[in-house]
Amino acid sequence: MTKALSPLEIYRLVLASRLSEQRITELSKAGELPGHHSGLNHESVGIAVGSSVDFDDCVQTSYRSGAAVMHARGGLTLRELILQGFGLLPGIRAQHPGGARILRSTGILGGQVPTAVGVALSYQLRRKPNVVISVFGDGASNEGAIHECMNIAGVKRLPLIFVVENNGIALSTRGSDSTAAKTLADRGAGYGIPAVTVDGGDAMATYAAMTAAVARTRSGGGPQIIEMKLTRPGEHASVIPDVRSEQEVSDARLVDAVANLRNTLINSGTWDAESDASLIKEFTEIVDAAVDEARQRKANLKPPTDDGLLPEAQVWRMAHASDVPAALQGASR
Amino acid sequence: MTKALSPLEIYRLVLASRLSEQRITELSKAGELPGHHSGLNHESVGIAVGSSVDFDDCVQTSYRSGAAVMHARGGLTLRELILQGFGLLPGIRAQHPGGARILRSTGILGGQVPTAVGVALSYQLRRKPNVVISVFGDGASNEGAIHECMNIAGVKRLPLIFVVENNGIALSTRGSDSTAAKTLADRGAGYGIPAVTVDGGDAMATYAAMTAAVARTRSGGGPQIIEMKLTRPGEHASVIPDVRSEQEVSDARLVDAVANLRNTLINSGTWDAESDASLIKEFTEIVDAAVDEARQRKANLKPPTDDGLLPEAQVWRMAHASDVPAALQGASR
Amino acid sequence: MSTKMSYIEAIREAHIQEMQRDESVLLMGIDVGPLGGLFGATTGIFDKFGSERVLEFPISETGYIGSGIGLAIEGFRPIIEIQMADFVTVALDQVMTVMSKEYAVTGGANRVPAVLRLPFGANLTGQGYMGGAGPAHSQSHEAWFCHSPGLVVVMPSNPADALGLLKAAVRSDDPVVYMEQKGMYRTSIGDVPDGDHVVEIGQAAVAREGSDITVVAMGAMVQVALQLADNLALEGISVEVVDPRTLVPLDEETILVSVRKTGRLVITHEAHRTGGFGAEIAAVVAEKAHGSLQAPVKRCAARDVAIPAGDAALRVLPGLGSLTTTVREVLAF
Amino acid sequence: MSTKMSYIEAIREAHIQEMQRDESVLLMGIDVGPLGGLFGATTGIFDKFGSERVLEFPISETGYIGSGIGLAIEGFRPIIEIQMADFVTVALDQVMTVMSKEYAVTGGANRVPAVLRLPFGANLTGQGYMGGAGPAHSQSHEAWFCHSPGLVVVMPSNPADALGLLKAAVRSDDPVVYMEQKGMYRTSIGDVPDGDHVVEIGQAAVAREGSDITVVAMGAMVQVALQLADNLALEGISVEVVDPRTLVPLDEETILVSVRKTGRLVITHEAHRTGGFGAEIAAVVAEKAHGSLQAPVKRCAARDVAIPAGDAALRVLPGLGSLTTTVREVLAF
Repeated sequence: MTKALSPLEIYRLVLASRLSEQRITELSKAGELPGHHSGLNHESVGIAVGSSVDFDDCVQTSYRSGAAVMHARGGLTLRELILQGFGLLPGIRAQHPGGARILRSTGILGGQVPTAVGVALSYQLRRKPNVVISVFGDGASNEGAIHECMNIAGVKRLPLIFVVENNGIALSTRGSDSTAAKTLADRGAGYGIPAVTVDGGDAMATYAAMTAAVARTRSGGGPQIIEMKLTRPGEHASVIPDVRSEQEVSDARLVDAVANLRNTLINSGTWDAESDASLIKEFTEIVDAAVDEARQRKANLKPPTDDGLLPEAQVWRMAHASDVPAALQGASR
Repeated sequence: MTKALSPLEIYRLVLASRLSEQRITELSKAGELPGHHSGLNHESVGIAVGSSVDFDDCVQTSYRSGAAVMHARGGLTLRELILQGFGLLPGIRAQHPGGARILRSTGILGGQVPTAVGVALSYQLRRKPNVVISVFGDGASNEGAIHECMNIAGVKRLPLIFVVENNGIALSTRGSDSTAAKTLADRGAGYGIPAVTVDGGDAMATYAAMTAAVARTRSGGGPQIIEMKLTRPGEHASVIPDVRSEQEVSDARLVDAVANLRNTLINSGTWDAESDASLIKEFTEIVDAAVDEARQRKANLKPPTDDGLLPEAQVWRMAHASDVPAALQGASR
Repeated sequence: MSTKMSYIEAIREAHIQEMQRDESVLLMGIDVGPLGGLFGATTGIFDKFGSERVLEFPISETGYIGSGIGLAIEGFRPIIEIQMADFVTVALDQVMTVMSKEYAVTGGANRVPAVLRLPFGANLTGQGYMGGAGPAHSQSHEAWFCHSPGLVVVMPSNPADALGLLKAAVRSDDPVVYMEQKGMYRTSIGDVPDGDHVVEIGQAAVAREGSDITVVAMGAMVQVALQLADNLALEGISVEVVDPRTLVPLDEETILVSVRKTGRLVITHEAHRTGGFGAEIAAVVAEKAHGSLQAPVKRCAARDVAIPAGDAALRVLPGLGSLTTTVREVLAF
Repeated sequence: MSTKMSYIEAIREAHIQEMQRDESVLLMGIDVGPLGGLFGATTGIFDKFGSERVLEFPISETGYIGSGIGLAIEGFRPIIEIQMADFVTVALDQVMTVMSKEYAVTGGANRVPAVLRLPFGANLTGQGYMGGAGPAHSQSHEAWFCHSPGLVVVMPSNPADALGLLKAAVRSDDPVVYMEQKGMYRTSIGDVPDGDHVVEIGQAAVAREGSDITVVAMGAMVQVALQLADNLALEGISVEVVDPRTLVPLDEETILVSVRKTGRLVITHEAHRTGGFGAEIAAVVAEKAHGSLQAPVKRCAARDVAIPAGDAALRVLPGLGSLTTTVREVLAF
């Protein structure tokens, strides 16, 4: 059982996520890093998900909150978040390799979710007291794959929690142009799954909702849908222009779970501006050092030069778990 | 505008559909006709749909209620229903050719529905005062394609009515093993679409629901979902065994829209047993004669003998609307 | 020692043997429970192994194929039955993006030891349901899977191989697309070795030795090629029939040895000609046996048009007539 | 008279010309409105033609491709943009079962004059986003469509053909899969004829005349082949480069004329080798130019493994190095 985190602990996690995302986003916009789907303002989801699960649970991450999930779970330190942003760690940015405990997204929206259903089914068949959490966006939720998965989870009462990270816009398509549903939680009844909508601007609310949901599902309560409403303060990805009006973007920026929690903590006397400044300084130094480290390591990488001349047997080994078939052994190309 | 039909007129339609379906089902079970997905007990859906639309509206039929739809619309007489059952008319059984006003199903559940969305969109773009009705089963409703279609119809407010023919079982899979939703109408809220559940055992109720729905959608009310609850009195198709218990099957047979309407008419004094017997005799004679005609015509058909030797140019013409490309002209195979 | 059984009985027997041998082997699909599958391939399996080894799903191919991937990642070995190969088109993302790439993309962290059973093709005798099932129930699209790296693709042409290849597929650590020719289910009957008969993946069979011409035949066309060989033997023409059995990885050597011996090659499969796997075989031979070819390589395959319903299918599918013509053309060169 | 433009500008210009010429031409897709598409291929189209000619959809590829089919049946000529070719895998049923077969299955009653635009491939220079987009954002699976009768498949390799083939595709009464190589969007710049420049479907181009060896190159490999021809010319070797431009229906004659002249053939494409369309071309040549071949036919293509993310893609994709090696091998034979 994960231990309950205090508001200050949650704050440290969302703040660290914020600072790493901010830096990666800036470097991507500056062209030093490739296109990045920024997780800014999505930290409250990733931290809530990552800090409400046990080691043997499974989380399927999305491209925005994935880094925060891994940070909260202790899978990646702040330094490693930066290295991962540079593609130097196996992780979300490097095509998500890793064990089953973190499931990759495939790059095709919704297509990853059926795998999570299967993992949840494996827990059910083996009577393991674990849960699977699949995180995806409001955009993905309109894919048919999600419908099939929610329906299967409902009818089989799987230990699976769907977290819909609803930031109100999919690339350039606003939520109001994507669905006429009042909330995405309204989809739950169609699958016989309890569903709620939570304010993603309140990191303690997302954390409370996730820990309660995990407890309920872990104790045999079946699947759930948690819609987290938040906003996207910038463009879809750093290489793609934002079509929203200035007003829309500035409205989006007002919803800031990190600032909200900071204010709550300071107003309640648990925290003060001085401590905050020193924590930000501490984290920023880690980020700065990690960026320096990453730049050095990247400079030392050699680009590939073999230009498509891999032998068949090596290609087979890259693609298959089974032994190289006799016919390919010794074949050059 | 279609004229309103009296209960007796509805009765004549469901009765004729019943008698033709009964005969086709028997002939298929006896092996004279190929496997048939019987429309028995589904007449109330097809007749309601077919008799509530105008000529320029579009209906996408399902494999069970399709024949009844065409009968109610005047597209096929009782004689023609039998000929179609023998594969002698272009129609549902002969891979559904025909104009756009009746849209085929593709043979892959749910995959036909996006086409109906497109037709509805064409009506909207052209400001035509027409509606599209897409009929599919409870089984198909769990396919992702249906989710996407309902959501698109909702957000674009298309003139499209989804009729879910819910007979409680998909091949051998019972509704309770297919979804945990209480009703399939519960899916409407997830798409912002009004949805109702109607008793398919009551042919006047299905007719009333469909005519009301068509009127609402035609006058700009947007899409709707109508779930028609009915039962399947026999196996999924005549070549496939039924896995249900005797009790389940006899329960299913109790829900009989034709018998229910007959009793209502007789009890209300609108109709009597003698007239009923004579109507059944009249229809049965038409069916008998049509079966004789079909058998004769079938006997005179020649089987193909050319064994895969069609020339390329002919194959191209079978598959493409465009002219045969120069490269294929004159090519033998 | 061997036992006579039909193609479909051999498939069923392979399930039983492997599910008894290894309790991580599961059967998944639609109607695979008490009914034993749409075609009865798994009749009795549910009674023998129960609902924790035989998992039934609603009609949601994306959802349940993907569930199989998740189960496989977690160490199960699911056999995933698709009702007809044609229906996998609604779920190809799961096969092409997830199943095929999971091993490579996770850098070997996740294996997907799943089998995807695809009942494909028509009954080339033109008899019965499978001879007239129309464009969306008769297809042979193995070539799509052969062009999706990461998948193994096998296609048994007789009961012994049906059993032995399915057993090998279950034991493979890579995902295997198992193409079972549904037209042969009850028409192909033969001796199946008793005991643990495993046909190694990647090994072609010389179905009949000969010296004048090589016919590489796939699936149901193997039987047709053997018939052709019998017929031509009466004229003193010696036909060698090679059955690849595994398409990916292809046993090129067995094909090349045969072509180097006979100097002439015809390739035949039930799939459409353009872009069919016959093209790959022709390309391999054109590269690696160039010096041995005494005549053009010809293909005998389905015409490039949707398979018509009913007997008209014979106008576009390959058969003994068209194969004989093609072989004579190559012999006459 | 001509105008210099990039590949992506030529695609945009073709939209404008055709949408101005014929008001039944629509643009459909995700983010094709104010944003102008994920890659900006349709920037400005929405401003020019408005929301009744440019239809935006939620992320539901099955739903909106199918909507395009319905619109096409009703007489519109939709250009359906998919954000990346890889994403069409979630909607292949619409392409393979509905779009391709509608004409044949309805006996010619329904035509589907739709264009499916698929941005495919990687940036073979290895530079920028499209050089490192990973396994689900870099694929080239034109071969799947070439093996689905009823579809026309085109692949332009330069701006003039990009414009001319898109205009021809819009005017085709058959569905056209338009494979646009997204790595060339901004790197391929060339002269595009002014006026109504239509490149007829089914006509290959001899991109460079030569006499010692034929290289049939597709998409981005055409440019690589021309570079190779320049390089080898310095050694006195004369390379002919043939660009099929249309894959289905293939202009066999232009290829055969070239091979009969040079006696040697290398085929190159960015798609994976096994089962790629290069196999079909090799098979056609092995059948129809057997007597002219003085050397084995070789293919230079992507290795059969998921395309790695980042620079590692160059380890498996074809390029100038591997093409040069392959051509020298065939010349040395």
